[in-house]
This record gives sequence, C-alpha cells and structure tokens, in this order.
Amino acid sequence: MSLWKPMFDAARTTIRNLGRKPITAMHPFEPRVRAPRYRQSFALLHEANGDEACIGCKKCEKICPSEVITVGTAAKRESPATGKKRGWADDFTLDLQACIVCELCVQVCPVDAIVMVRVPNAPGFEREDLFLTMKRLYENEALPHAPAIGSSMIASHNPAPAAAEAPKEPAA
Amino acid sequence: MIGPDAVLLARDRFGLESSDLGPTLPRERLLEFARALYGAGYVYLVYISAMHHPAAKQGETEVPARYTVVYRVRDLARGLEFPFRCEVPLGTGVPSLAGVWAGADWQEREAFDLVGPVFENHPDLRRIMLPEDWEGHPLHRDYAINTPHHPWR
Amino acid sequence: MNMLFGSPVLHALILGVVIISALLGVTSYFIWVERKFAGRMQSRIGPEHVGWKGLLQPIADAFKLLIKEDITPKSADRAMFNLAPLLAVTVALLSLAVLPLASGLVIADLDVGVLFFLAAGALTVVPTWMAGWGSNNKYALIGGMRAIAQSVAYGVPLVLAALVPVILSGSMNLSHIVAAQAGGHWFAFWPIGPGFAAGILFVLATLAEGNRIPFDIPEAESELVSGISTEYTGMKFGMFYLGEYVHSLVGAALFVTLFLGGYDGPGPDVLVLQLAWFLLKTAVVSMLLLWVRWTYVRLRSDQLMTLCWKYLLPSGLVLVVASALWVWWKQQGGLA
Amino acid sequence: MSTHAPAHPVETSSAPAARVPTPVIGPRANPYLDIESYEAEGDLMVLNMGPQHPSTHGVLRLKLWLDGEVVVKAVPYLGYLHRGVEKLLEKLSYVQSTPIVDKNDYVASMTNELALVMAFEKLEGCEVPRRARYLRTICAEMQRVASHLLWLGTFALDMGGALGGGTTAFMYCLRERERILDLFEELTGARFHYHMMQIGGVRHDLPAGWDAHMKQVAADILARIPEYESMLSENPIFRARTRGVGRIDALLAQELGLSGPNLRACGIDHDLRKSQPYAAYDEIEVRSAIAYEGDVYARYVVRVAEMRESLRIATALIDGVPSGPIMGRKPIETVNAVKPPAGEAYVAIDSPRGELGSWVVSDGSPKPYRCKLRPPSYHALAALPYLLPGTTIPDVVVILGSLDPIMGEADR
Repeated sequence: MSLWKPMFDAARTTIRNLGRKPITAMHPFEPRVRAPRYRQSFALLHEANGDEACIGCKKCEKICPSEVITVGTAAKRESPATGKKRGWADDFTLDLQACIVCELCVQVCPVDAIVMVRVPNAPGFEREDLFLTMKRLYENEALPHAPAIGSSMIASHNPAPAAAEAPKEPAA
Repeated sequence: MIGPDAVLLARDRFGLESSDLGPTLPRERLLEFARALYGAGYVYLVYISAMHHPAAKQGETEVPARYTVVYRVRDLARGLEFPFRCEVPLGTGVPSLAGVWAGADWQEREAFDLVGPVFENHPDLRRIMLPEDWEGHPLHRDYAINTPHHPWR
Repeated sequence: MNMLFGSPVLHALILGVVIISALLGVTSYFIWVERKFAGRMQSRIGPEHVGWKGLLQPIADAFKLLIKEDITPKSADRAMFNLAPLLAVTVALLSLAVLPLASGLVIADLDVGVLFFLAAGALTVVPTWMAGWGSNNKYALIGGMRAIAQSVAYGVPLVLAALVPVILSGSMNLSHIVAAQAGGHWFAFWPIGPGFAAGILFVLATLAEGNRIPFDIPEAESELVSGISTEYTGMKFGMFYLGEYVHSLVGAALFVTLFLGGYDGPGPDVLVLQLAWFLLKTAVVSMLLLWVRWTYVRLRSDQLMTLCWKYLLPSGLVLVVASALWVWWKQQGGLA
Repeated sequence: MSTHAPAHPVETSSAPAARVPTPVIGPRANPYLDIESYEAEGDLMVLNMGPQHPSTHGVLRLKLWLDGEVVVKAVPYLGYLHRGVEKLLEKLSYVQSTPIVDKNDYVASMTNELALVMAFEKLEGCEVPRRARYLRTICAEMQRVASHLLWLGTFALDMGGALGGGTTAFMYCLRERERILDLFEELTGARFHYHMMQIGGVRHDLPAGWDAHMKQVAADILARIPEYESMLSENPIFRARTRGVGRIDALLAQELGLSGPNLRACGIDHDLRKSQPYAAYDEIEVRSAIAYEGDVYARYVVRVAEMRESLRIATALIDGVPSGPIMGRKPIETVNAVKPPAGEAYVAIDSPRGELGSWVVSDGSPKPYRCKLRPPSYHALAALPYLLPGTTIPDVVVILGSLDPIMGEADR
C-alpha cells in the first residue's frame, strides 16, 4: 500500500494546519507592527534653533538615480537664529511616484535635513497626491522618523577600526 | 582560473598573446579557435557580449568606430575558464558560434539586438529584446544620449 | 407511497420546487463552508467581513455576479455560448429527481432510478463541450476536448460502481436500495470486499464527472487560463460555478444513498429523523471531498486516461463479478 | 577540481561527486524545425501562451505549434519586460547603479546587488572588511531560502491550479517567506528592494537581537520543510507529473550555459560558492546538492535540499560574525565618490537561479563605460526550444516552472 501512505501524509499535513492559528492580520483595522528601521516616505527637518535645516546644496538632487528631487536654492543670507550667513532652499519637491526608496538622498545630505518617515504616504487618486511639495515635506516632520539620518549612516560606514557603535534605535 | 592549455593553444597555433582579458582573435580564425577550444573541453559557454566604440582619434591616427565582441567559456570538469574577444569595424560581421555552442544562439541574438554586430550564418538572427521593427541599437555610445528626460510632473 | 395531493405530477412539482430551492440555498452556503474550511487549512481565515463571520458572502457574491457586465465574444457561436451555462445547472440538478431524502420523500420514485441518474451523469459533458466550442477560444476548445475524453472515460467506471449496490440489493429503485441497507447493513461496510471498493470507485468517478480536483483538467486554471469558462463573465460564469458545486453535492448525496444507507439510521423511522440522518451523512461526505480537493495537485490528461482505462475499469469489472458471486453464494444459504 | 575537497553532495547519489558524468547526447529536439515541412496527423494549431498567462512566471510569450495537445515547436519571445537597464547603468554613476540592479531579479535582490557591487570592487581594488563579508553571505543565503520558497509555492500552484492543492502549498510557502521578509525589514528597513550592499561593504549594520531572531526563523522553516515534502515529494500524483519530464542532458545544459540548481540537477557539481569562493564562503564548508536525472523532479529535489543547506550555512555563520567596520573604503557622500581606474572585470556569484555575473568596463570616469549583466534566467529560457517539443501543454507549464525563470532578470 505504498501508494496510499503518501496520499494520507499529504492529507494529514493539511488537516494539521487546520488546527494551527491563521496568520492573517486584519491590516486596515489592526495596524501592522513594523520594524524600527521601516522607511516609507520623506520629511524635511528643522534645526534645533527653529531654522529650516536644508541649505539647498542640491547633493540629493544629483545623487537621486530616478531624478525625482528638485531643489530651488535661494540666495545666501544670515539665519535669524544664529546670525551666521548660510544657504537656504526656497523650493524642494520630491515626486514619490518614481522614487525607488533607495535612501541615497538621506545618506549624502551633509546637514541631515532630509530623513525617511515610518508612515507610508496616504494613497491618492491624482498624481499630485504623490507629489511631495516643500510644505508637505515639512508637515511630515511630525510623523515618526526612521532612525537612519545622514550623519549616523556615514558614521557607521567609516572604515576606521574604532567603528562607530551601531546607530542607536529610538525606543520604537 | 585562466586555462593554461587554452593560453598555449592561442600562442602556438594562433600566435596570439593572451592577457587576463584573453587574446583578441582576427575574425577569420575565430570559428577555428572556438572549435579548438570546444575540443579541448571548454563546453560551458558563460556569455557572449559586445561593446561599441565610437570613432576616436588616437594621437593623429583616426581609429574607425568598431565593435568588441567578448566571449567567455569554461571547462567545468577541470575548473578552468578562458575569455577571448574579437574586434570588428562597424560594417563587417562576426562568424556565429551557434554551431559550436548551442547557447551562443541567444547570446548572439541579444548582442546583435542591443549593440549591433551582425553574426554571419547564424541560424535565426532576429532581435530578441526589442520589437522587430526597431531601428538603431540602444547600446551605441551615441544612441539617444540627450533625449530630454520628460518631467515627471 | 403517500402521494401529496393525490396526483404524481402535482406531487413531483411541489416537492421538486421545495427540494431544488433548498438545494440552491444549501449550495451557496456550502460554498461559504468550503471557503472557510479551505482558508483554515491554509492558515488563513476565509471570508470574514461581509456580515458576521462572512455569512452574507454567498449573497454578496451572487449579487456581484449579477451586476457584472455580461460579455459574449463577437465571434462566439451565440446559441451554444448562451445555452451552455443554463444546461450546466439543469443537468446537475437532474439526478436530484430520483434521490430519496426520506422514506416516501422522493420526487419521482422510478423503478429505474439508478439508470436515470447515470444518464444524467453522462449528460454533464454536453454543456461543458458547448461552452468549450461556443466561446471560440483556443484554450476553451482544448478544455472542451479534454472534458469529452474525461467524461467518456469515467462514464464506464461510474456505471460499474453504481451496479454493485444494484446487484447487492437486487433492484434499480433507489428506495429499495436504501430499504435493502436498512438496519445498519450499509453496502459500504457490510460486504466489506466489493462494497467499500465500489464506494471509492464511485467517488473517484463522480469527482471526474464533476471536474473536481484532482481531475479538473477541463477547467485547469494554471495551463488553460480557465479552460471552458475562459470567455464567460458575470452570472454565466456563476452558473458554471453553481453547476459544479450542485454536481458535487448531488454526487455526495448519491454516494450516501447507494453506499451509506441513505436515510437509514438508528432511532424511530420518523420522517424528520431520517431526513436529518441523510443530510448529516451527505455533509460528512462533502467535507471529505473538500479535504481531497484542497490537498492534491492535478493529474495530466493522459495520465488521467491511463488511470481510468487501465486501473479503474478492470477493478470495476472485478467488483461487479465479486458482488454477483457474493449474492449467489448468499442465496445458496452460505452462512445459513 | 576546485581547491576544496570534492564536495559531499547533500543529495544521496551513488556516483562520486567529482566525476562529471559523460555528457549524454540523446536525440536533441531541433529548435529551428521548419513548420511547413512537418506533416502532422491533423492540422497544427498555433497557441500563444503568454505574454499575459497565469503561469508564465512573468511576461514571457511562448508561441507553441500544437499537434493535438502535443507541442511540435516552441519559440519563446522575450523583451516584454526590457527596461534598458544596461543603458541606464551607462548613464548613472557607480554609486547610483546598485538600487537599479535590485529590480532585475525582484525575488532575490540581495544577490543582484552583490554581483554588481563585487565587480565594482574588483575594478576599484578595494578590500571588504570581514564583518561586511559575513553580513553579505548571511543575507545572500537567507535570500536564497526566500527565493526558493516563492519558487516552491508557484511551482505547486502551476501544477495544482488556483482552487486546489497547489494553492495550499503556495500559502504555506508564502507564510514562511513572510517571516524572512520581516527579518530583512528589521535589518534594512525595506521588504523587497533592500539597497543593502554598497561598494566597499554593507550599508546597514546588524540591529540588536537580529541574530537570535534569525536563528529562530531559520529553525522554524527547517521544521516546516518536511511538511511541504509530505505534500509533494512522495505524492504519487506529484511524482507522476514530474518524473522524467523535461529532461536536460548534461552536454546541452553546459552548452546553453545553464547554471545553479538547473545545472546541478543534471549531475554537474559546479557551484561558484565553492569553485570561486567570494564573500565569506571560504570560511565555511559549502555542500551543494546534486541529482543526476536532469528532469523536473531532480530540479525540485535539488532546490529543496539547497534550502536546507542555506539555512544551515546562515545559522552557522550568524554566531561567528566578527566585530569591526562594515565598510572597506571611505564613506560614499557624493555621486562621483567612486572613480575606478580604466579596466575590465567579470565577477560571477551563485544567485538562487544560478550564475549571476556582471562584466563591467570602466574608463576612469565615475560612470561605467559598459556594464553587461549575465542573468541565469536568460540561459534557462534558452533551453525551452530544446525541452518543449514532444511534451503536452500541462508539461510546458511544469517545465517552465521548474526552470525558475524571472523575466525581470531575463529581459533586463
């Protein structure tokens, strides 16, 4: 009866799984637990003293493989808080429709202005919903951030033997 | 590891020095070399690819535009590998190796389709990636370099 | 036989309407049971959001199918294309006519009941082929051709398997077959040899007739896009789907009638109790069919034919001879 | 043979592993058959399977000439997913090209990045620190398990159909694969396209507790594999559908350049992790599974054994991950950070589908002069015109599934 034993084995497997707890998560109703490093959308940050962090250096625009970031650089002027001359960005747009979420812009930002947030951008019906203007990027700052920021990544990448400690995870 | 017997074969019968990129065969003797390699046990075809060089000025000599067709084969039993290549000016074709390795058929069709060298007496030389009626070969160095990147918005 | 309202026609009409509407209701909730059961087997939960625990899902599906656009391909053979789904459901319901739900509760108590439902079983291939040919689609054509080959092949073991209870009970009338199994003498267990094997043969053949896994080659989604029902949309597709489920439920009911003693069960012969026994047994057999459906992969069409002609057919013949011998030996007062 | 001792084949095979079986040159189907000259009983039917078909594993069009249900000639048409990746790589700099290559083999993006990045490192001659090599190996092996799980699910689906046993096996495999994706989400923040590798090393370091979580996931999957096998391996219906179907002889496999599980199922012990050890494969004994029949069942057995083997490698390596830097060169902060000297390099790794290589030519500028990717799926599809004539339609789907092609990789 070697023919029938494997048939019963297969049936036994399916019945055994009948007893197991289903793994379906009711996604829209119960939010899904995400890893601390989960990164979906983008945000621009303010510095501690309230200035906009972005200095309009266009490094992120140059490195973006799918060319979705456009930065409008404004003239250099003193910053009201520190009094020193610094660059400003008067226009910053990021088109999520073609962004491949490669995190290179966060890595190359010298002033840690752009960071990724852990909340996916709400799906929209028009193309504009996926088109993050400067205003929306600054609004996203309130959302929970992903732990990786430019300086922390560069620190963890430096080949010096005393390697920097692993980037500290906020208590997600 | 570069196969020593192939290096000897290239030097003795064909009088070609082979660097780590392999010898550069004249197109007339390519088929003969390929059959010799196959006979020596190199039955595993890794890939066939091509590269386009636009016309360039080396010093004052005018180097015409040419294709470099690159081959790489392996002998799995002895764990040996042997790359070789063939340089051809733009107009002329390269003899097809589909008769020697069965896999060369599709490899050459892709090289012809994307880069452009024509493979003579290939059993079925059609474009494989692009539609049949596509004109031009995308991987030419001067193919659609500065087409405006249509703004996403 | 207590004829309702005196005349058999009226009796058949009223009882028919009641049973068919009950069956269609049971089928739609049988689909819900299957989706829940299959879901749990695949460690997911099945329909959950439409009504409490997804109970309104069958109604939602039916409504969705009704409002879907009804496409008839331009170059389709219009008559065949539109008639096939209707025929699929009616043919599946046909063999319900001779099914005794309880003593006396049968639409048409034919003396040749077994012959009738075998003929209805053989008819199931007609709508399948009409759909295959009518939708003028290469995949549907291949599906239709396979359906003919399969039905012709599996018709013979079906007849042989159905013959064993006829021989054991000595009559073609389903009520007599059930009567012969009264008192726990179920044909599947009592003459353990031929009865049980014939039962398995009957189940395999009904699965093949109804195009269910592992015999669902006419409607093989992975290679024939979806076989005969490729070009169908909306309620026409729903009819095929319904036909398939009705056929599998009626097949399970027939198996119960022939081999598991129909409405026979312990306790007094009250109509309601008999009906309850019958429905319980059919439910258990249907769940077994579901279990088979969600566990095994599909056979190739030529392997299916070799399985039928080389293995099922000879074993069917052997079973018929064995049961005939057993009956003759019993008549000689074997165990006297 | 390779510098290592002849590998002990995981799969029990009587013949000693090192001996490469003499190539069997059976009657080979003629892929260039002239249809007019073929006289069939009835008339031939041309069936277009694809590019939109439930089981062509992506956008592949198979033009089949059918005599009844038997395939007479099969011509695959590719290019439906051709995105001009090689042209794009010539336009982007070395730094930007890693996330682009992620999308080629979208089922195993870790190994895509690894192949390209190792070619750039060979050009630039920078040395990858030991910790980064360990991380690369662990990620590549877990990615192999995830990729084989998805293959096993879709393979059962091809055979069992959308409403049947096939779906059950598919759901089980995806249930396990989901756990590996969560692991990678914890490590890199992304679930499918990780951008984990970078020229000189790795971009993300291990978060705390990752190794314990990984060992737990690996142990659970190892315990679940016998369940799939109970549903498939010994099942007579599965065996009837796969044994002796789509048999590739060893010589044809080598001439076509088949690699990975497809080649090892034809009895040839060729595994780049052993013959050309890269990343941290030289610090662990890699055993590769060999089968000798070369048919669909052999490929199934080899892949399931490879899943077990990869879990063993990943679990063995995770304990010994050395501390130290994860990058071998100064961090990448601008788009032109990497400028390798003019030269040429071909580096190949063993991705879940086979030998995934990249041939890069640099001319000293921050952009590659030419960058050809050698995908294993392209060679696997090249075998179809030889394998399909003589089989029926259900076999076409099973053979295509057993070769495990990914169109994103084949079409580039």
